[in-house]
Amino acid sequence: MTPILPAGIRSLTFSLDETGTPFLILFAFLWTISALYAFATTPAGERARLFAYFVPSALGGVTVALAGDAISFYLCFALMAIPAWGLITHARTAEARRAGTIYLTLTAIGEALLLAALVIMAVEADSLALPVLAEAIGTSPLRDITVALLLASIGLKIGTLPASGVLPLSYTYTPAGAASALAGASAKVGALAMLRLLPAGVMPEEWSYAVMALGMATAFLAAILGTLTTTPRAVLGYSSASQMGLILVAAGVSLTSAEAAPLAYGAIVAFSLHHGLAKSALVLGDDVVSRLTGRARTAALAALALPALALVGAPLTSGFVAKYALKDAVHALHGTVPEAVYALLPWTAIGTAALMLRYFVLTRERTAETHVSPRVPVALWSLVLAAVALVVWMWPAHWNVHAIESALSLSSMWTALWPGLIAVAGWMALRYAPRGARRLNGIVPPGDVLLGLAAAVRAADRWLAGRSRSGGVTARGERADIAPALRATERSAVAWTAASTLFVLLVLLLVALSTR
Amino acid sequence: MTAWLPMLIPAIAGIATFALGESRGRARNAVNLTAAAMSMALVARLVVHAYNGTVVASTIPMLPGLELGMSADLLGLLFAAVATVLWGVTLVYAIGYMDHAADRARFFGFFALCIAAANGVALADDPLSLFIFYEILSLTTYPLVVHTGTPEALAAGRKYLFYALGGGAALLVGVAWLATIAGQTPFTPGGALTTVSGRTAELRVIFALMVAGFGVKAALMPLHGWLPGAMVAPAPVSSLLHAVAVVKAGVFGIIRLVNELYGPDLATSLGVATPLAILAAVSIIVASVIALRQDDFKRRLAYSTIAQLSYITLGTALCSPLAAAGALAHLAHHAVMKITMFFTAGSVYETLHVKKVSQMPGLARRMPLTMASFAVAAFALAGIPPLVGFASKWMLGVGSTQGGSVWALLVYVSSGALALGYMVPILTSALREGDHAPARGAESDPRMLWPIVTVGVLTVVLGLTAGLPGSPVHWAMTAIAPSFGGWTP
Amino acid sequence: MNVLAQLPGLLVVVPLAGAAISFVAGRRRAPHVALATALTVLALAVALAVHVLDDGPFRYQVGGWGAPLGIDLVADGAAALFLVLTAIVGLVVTLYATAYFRTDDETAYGHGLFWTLWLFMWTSLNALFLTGDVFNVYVCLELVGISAVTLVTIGGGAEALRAGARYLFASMLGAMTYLLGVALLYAATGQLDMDVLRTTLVADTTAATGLALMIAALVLKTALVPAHFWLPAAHGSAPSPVSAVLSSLVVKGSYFVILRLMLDVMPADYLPGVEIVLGVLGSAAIVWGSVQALLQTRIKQLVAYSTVAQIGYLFLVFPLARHGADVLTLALTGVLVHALSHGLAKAGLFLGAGSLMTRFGHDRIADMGGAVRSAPALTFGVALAGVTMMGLPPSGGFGAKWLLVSAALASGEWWWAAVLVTGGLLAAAYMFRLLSVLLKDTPTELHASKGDARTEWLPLALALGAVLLVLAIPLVSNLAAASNVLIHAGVTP
Amino acid sequence: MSTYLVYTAGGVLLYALGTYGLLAKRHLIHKVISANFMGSGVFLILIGLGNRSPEGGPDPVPQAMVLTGIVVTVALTALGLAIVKRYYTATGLDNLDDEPSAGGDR
Repeated sequence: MTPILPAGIRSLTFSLDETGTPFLILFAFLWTISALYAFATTPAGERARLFAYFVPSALGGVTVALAGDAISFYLCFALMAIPAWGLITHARTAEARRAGTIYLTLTAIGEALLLAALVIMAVEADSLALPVLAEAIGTSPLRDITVALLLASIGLKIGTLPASGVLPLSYTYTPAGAASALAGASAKVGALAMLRLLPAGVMPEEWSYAVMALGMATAFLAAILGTLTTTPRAVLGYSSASQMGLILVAAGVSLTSAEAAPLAYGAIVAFSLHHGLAKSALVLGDDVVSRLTGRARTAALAALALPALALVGAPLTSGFVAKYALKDAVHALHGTVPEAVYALLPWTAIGTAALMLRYFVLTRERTAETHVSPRVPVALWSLVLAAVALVVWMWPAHWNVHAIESALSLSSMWTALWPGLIAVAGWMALRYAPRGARRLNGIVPPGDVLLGLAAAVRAADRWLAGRSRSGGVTARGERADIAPALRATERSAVAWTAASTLFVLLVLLLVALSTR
Repeated sequence: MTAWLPMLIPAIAGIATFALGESRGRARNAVNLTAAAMSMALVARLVVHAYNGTVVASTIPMLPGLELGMSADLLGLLFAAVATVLWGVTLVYAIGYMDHAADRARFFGFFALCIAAANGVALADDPLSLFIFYEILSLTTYPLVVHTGTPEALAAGRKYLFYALGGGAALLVGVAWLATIAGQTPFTPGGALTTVSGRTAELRVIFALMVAGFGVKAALMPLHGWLPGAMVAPAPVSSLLHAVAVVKAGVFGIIRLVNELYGPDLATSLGVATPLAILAAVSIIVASVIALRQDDFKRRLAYSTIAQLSYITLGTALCSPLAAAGALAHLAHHAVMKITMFFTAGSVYETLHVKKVSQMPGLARRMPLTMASFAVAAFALAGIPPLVGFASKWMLGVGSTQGGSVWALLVYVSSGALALGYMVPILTSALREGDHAPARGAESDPRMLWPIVTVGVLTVVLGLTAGLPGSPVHWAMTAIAPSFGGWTP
Repeated sequence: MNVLAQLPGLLVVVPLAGAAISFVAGRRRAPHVALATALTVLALAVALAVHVLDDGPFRYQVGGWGAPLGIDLVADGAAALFLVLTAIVGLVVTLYATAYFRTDDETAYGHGLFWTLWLFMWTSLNALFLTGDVFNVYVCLELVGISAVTLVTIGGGAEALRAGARYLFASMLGAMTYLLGVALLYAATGQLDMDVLRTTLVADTTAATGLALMIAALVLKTALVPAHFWLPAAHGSAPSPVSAVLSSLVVKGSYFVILRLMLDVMPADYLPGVEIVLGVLGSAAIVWGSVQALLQTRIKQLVAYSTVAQIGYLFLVFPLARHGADVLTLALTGVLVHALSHGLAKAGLFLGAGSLMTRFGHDRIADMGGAVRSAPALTFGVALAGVTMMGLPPSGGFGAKWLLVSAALASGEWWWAAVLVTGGLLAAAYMFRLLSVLLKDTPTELHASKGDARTEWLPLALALGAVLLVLAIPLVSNLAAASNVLIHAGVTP
Repeated sequence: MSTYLVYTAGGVLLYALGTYGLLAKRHLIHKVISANFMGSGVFLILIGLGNRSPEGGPDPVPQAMVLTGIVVTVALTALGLAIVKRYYTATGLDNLDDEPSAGGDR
């Protein structure tokens, strides 16, 4: 029997490998912190409701790093993603429900695409083991469709254009604790999927270029959308989408070049770790700030600078190392597109910096809610901040030591700094901007085109419903009743004279036939 | 003789139920439950025989040159086992559900006759015998559909009957035509028409006629119109219609037709398999999309059934061994999942008079065990591992890919996404705050609750144990293998 | 003297004697006489069937004269089948009538005559099935006709009288046409005995015209569309036991003569095109009768139009018979099974309709809701009879439909199969129009009347018989093989 | 031979007249009489047949048929008249009243 037949529970295998380890650490850390945070900040009456979804989601979110075969991976992916609906809709507001619906729809599509890809890979590899899958698909005639399915699935997970709204939607209405896990860990499963499933160095260059271009476009456009959105959480969501665009660039690199793949993988891991922690810290920070008053609030706002700077990629932060690793990876490719991407990469930091400024402003404006003791939240937040500060120095050396070394060079520090400075300058300049420009503030609701799409679907549904109703009425009205005509025909046919004449005609017919 | 018993035992129980009359409820329940237990034991014995390679069979002369035959092969036994086991579960449920209803003798009598006919369909050894039991099934189901006697039920019954009889007419012509050109053609794994395989034009028309016949019960679009309407029947009947006997008789007919009458090779070379596959694929997608838009709980489930049945048809029509086995396994798996759902629908209606998804808020707290079972079944239906639906969906997907039909795989996964789309809103609606206060005592009649929990647990257990010898997955592969020339997975 | 050889004579003499005795026995004892006669005739008919199965067809010379001067009776498989059918239906109808025509009901006009007339009609029917002489057919047909018309009017209502008058005039028209045909045939051939005609018939315009006239007349008696005009009124307004007999047996009598003339007496293509006309008219009957049945609002009219439709099936054998012995065997067996199953089911249906009308006190279908509650066995009987009408398995109707469809497909003329299938669906349509009302959940108080058990269960018994007939198809097939039609066509069983 | 033809022609004429009457005459007694016309027509033909072959004696069979036929026709006529009378008593009508134009059909 081939190993790809369904074998129920026996087909699930879990193991820890080199790729999984950093993710396991990241996921376990973030889900634990956010669980504690959520427990502390959720009113006792609502805890059961929240954790009914939180626990399975966390279980899936952590074990996905351990999944050793296609089915376990799919299971963990689903286990994390589907219950997250309950976290997003926890607030029970109409917006939260709508966000949940859109999220779940996209999740369902993403799961379907992933399953399709996994099935093809399993068939081509005649195995379920993850390490074998990516290798086997590289030489399969179904390679292109499989990679397309994978990219689409991962793209939905990490909020690539045009689904850039999915991350803001899933953070905005979620309680802070849960949101930090979603922000920090959930999208990183997409990064893990890139490492586990995408074949390295087998695709034509055009594929790679298209993916890289898409990644860059996401990075820039999400930043622009984010600066125009409404809440700090939404800003963070778009920031995540933007950063995930950069991860996609790294994935694009690995697709076509086997030599650059280790560099790209290093960049993906680095980005995941760095971004996961920093984003988690920012999400929690927003909530922590709102719980504080006075001097503590000011201190907290100041502390927000650490993860913010890390995201921008300021020197000596984790973001700096991650970005450097990415640059290295892109640099390993030659051609117009990689070179253009390479040139554009620093410019993405301007967008990130602008987002961080926007986030900072919005967070500062938040009104304080002081009814819960902030002690536990602050303590947990501090832990995450500490991790943000330290993680870069626990870098697994064999990935890309060059990145760490270059973090200490002055020239590269300048490269990292100027985009941030431009953003600050731009922000300052904005004060003197015409009123019309300022009105753009907050015109992008979290979810952007997805909201429009959802509205369109609802409208189509209403239209269909209306049409089928009116259609039914006309159909009934127009049905002609032939019964009276049939009855009348029979009545005249059985009337004596007509009927007996018919019979005589029948007789004549038979006689005529027989005497031919 | 033994081969006739799975059909005869329920038939006798049905007649006995009529004879006992309305007033002797205890005796009626005892007769039916005993018959169910006996049938289960008998089917189990036959399964053991069949696994060991002994197929119990028997024939009696019927029409000139044609015999009525029953044969307890693994393929048929799978369907018979589904019908028999779920009959037992449904009986308990129905006894609870129909506790205060009128005309129970009629209800349980026809119920047993339905199962008898389903078992007849399952074990029928040739097209004629299958056709006969198929038509009996149509007839014995009709009184159940119109059981309540309301104008709505009668209208639905009329619709059901016209679809069923129309399909039966097509099937009759197909079977008779085949008999005139090929004589007695007992089902043979891999195909029974080798002697007449040259008459391609006729064989194509016959195939189309038979598909039209089976397609009605299999609710293959556009022959599905009766199914949503038939939802007016009492819940145990809906369960029977949708999960156990009736619709499965249709897809089972298609399985027999493709694998054991024409055979995958002939069906492929005649070019009849692909159109069937496309029809099924369209049904899957269209029915799933329609299901998204239904507020009526049972109607939504009905459209889901239409989609899921076409899973089986599609898997069979792909003529790829693993897909065919997956289709057969899905026949059993879908039965377990869908019966959980219809039990739930019946239970919430009978307990709280909830009929629509939009009336469900608060239900999760009012009937937690029921809704939890439903949730498990719903996720199983959407194909979440390691639940039961995933196993067959995986097989179907892998089989499609192996057969070179990646498009079918995409249809399957899209339908999985759509299944989440129409199932989850039921759960989310039930999870909302709402009018239904938590129950003080039991959440519903225990005779309804425990069957639900049992089948709910079964969706998990069968999923976890998928692939073990005796599980539907293993069983289906063993039963399908001979049709593909001794293919081993 | 061999008793078995006397069976054809006995089958005519015994019911005739019964009729005479019942007339003098008086209204109270007449039912007992009729029952005793019915049982005896059944035994005789079964014995004849067994005898024919064992030894094949045989002739019986009435009075020992022999053809051409005397009148011969011919007992073959097909005749035996019709005789047994008549005996079974006859027995059940007699039993039913003992409840229906209650002896203490002194006001009912003419009820006392029922037994005599009915046994007399039975006599004529048996003679019709057995006779081997075309002129004797005329006599038997008229005897059947006279008793049938009288039985239709036995209730004495205006509607029944009108229907009876129409029936009588139609009967006269048919009789005279038939007689003219016989005259022409005799003018051309000088023969009246079917067996002699079979061997001596040569192409001849006068003979052909005569046969065409005879067949047309028989078509009228069988009420094939468009000559069905007298049937719905007559069968619909007669007392229910009479309707049952008329619909299930009487039309088969004239049909059996057509069958013998077309397939046995005449060489193939003797009347070219006539078999096609009969097939087309049969198809038209199936469709038109069913459609009209669907439109009826009164129960017995519905059942009567159903007969118009079901008669159509019987005529499909003629076009199919041109396609060789195999197809002929299938088709002939098919129509014989159909005649049997329709005979049983239609009698059951008419008796059931009668019981429903007695219980409800009216005949409007729309107001018969809730019958399933108060008379479940009766409703079930009607439903089962419906099943066999529709030709659904497992029922005799299914066997017939299967055989005819197979014959049509084997002949290559698949359109007859399409007609058959359409007919089944239309039958389903009109039967379920009735059933859906009976199954409706409307609480009703039905009239309780004496003889309820008999009037409730006997329709079910007949319907069950029609259903179980499917198991007897091998037997019917053997009887068909022992029929003169197939033996003379050279089919070896 | 010519005698036979005369009989036959007369018989056919009578038969046709009778057929017309049975079909077209509305009064029921007319119909009964018309049917008798038809019968007489056939009997005439049959009687003619009996004298067809001059070399042999008269053929007894047609005569037997005519006799039987007359008996049957008399019986039918009697029954017809009885029914017409009862129909008239019950409804006051002397025709079938079933033409759609008359509107009396049920």
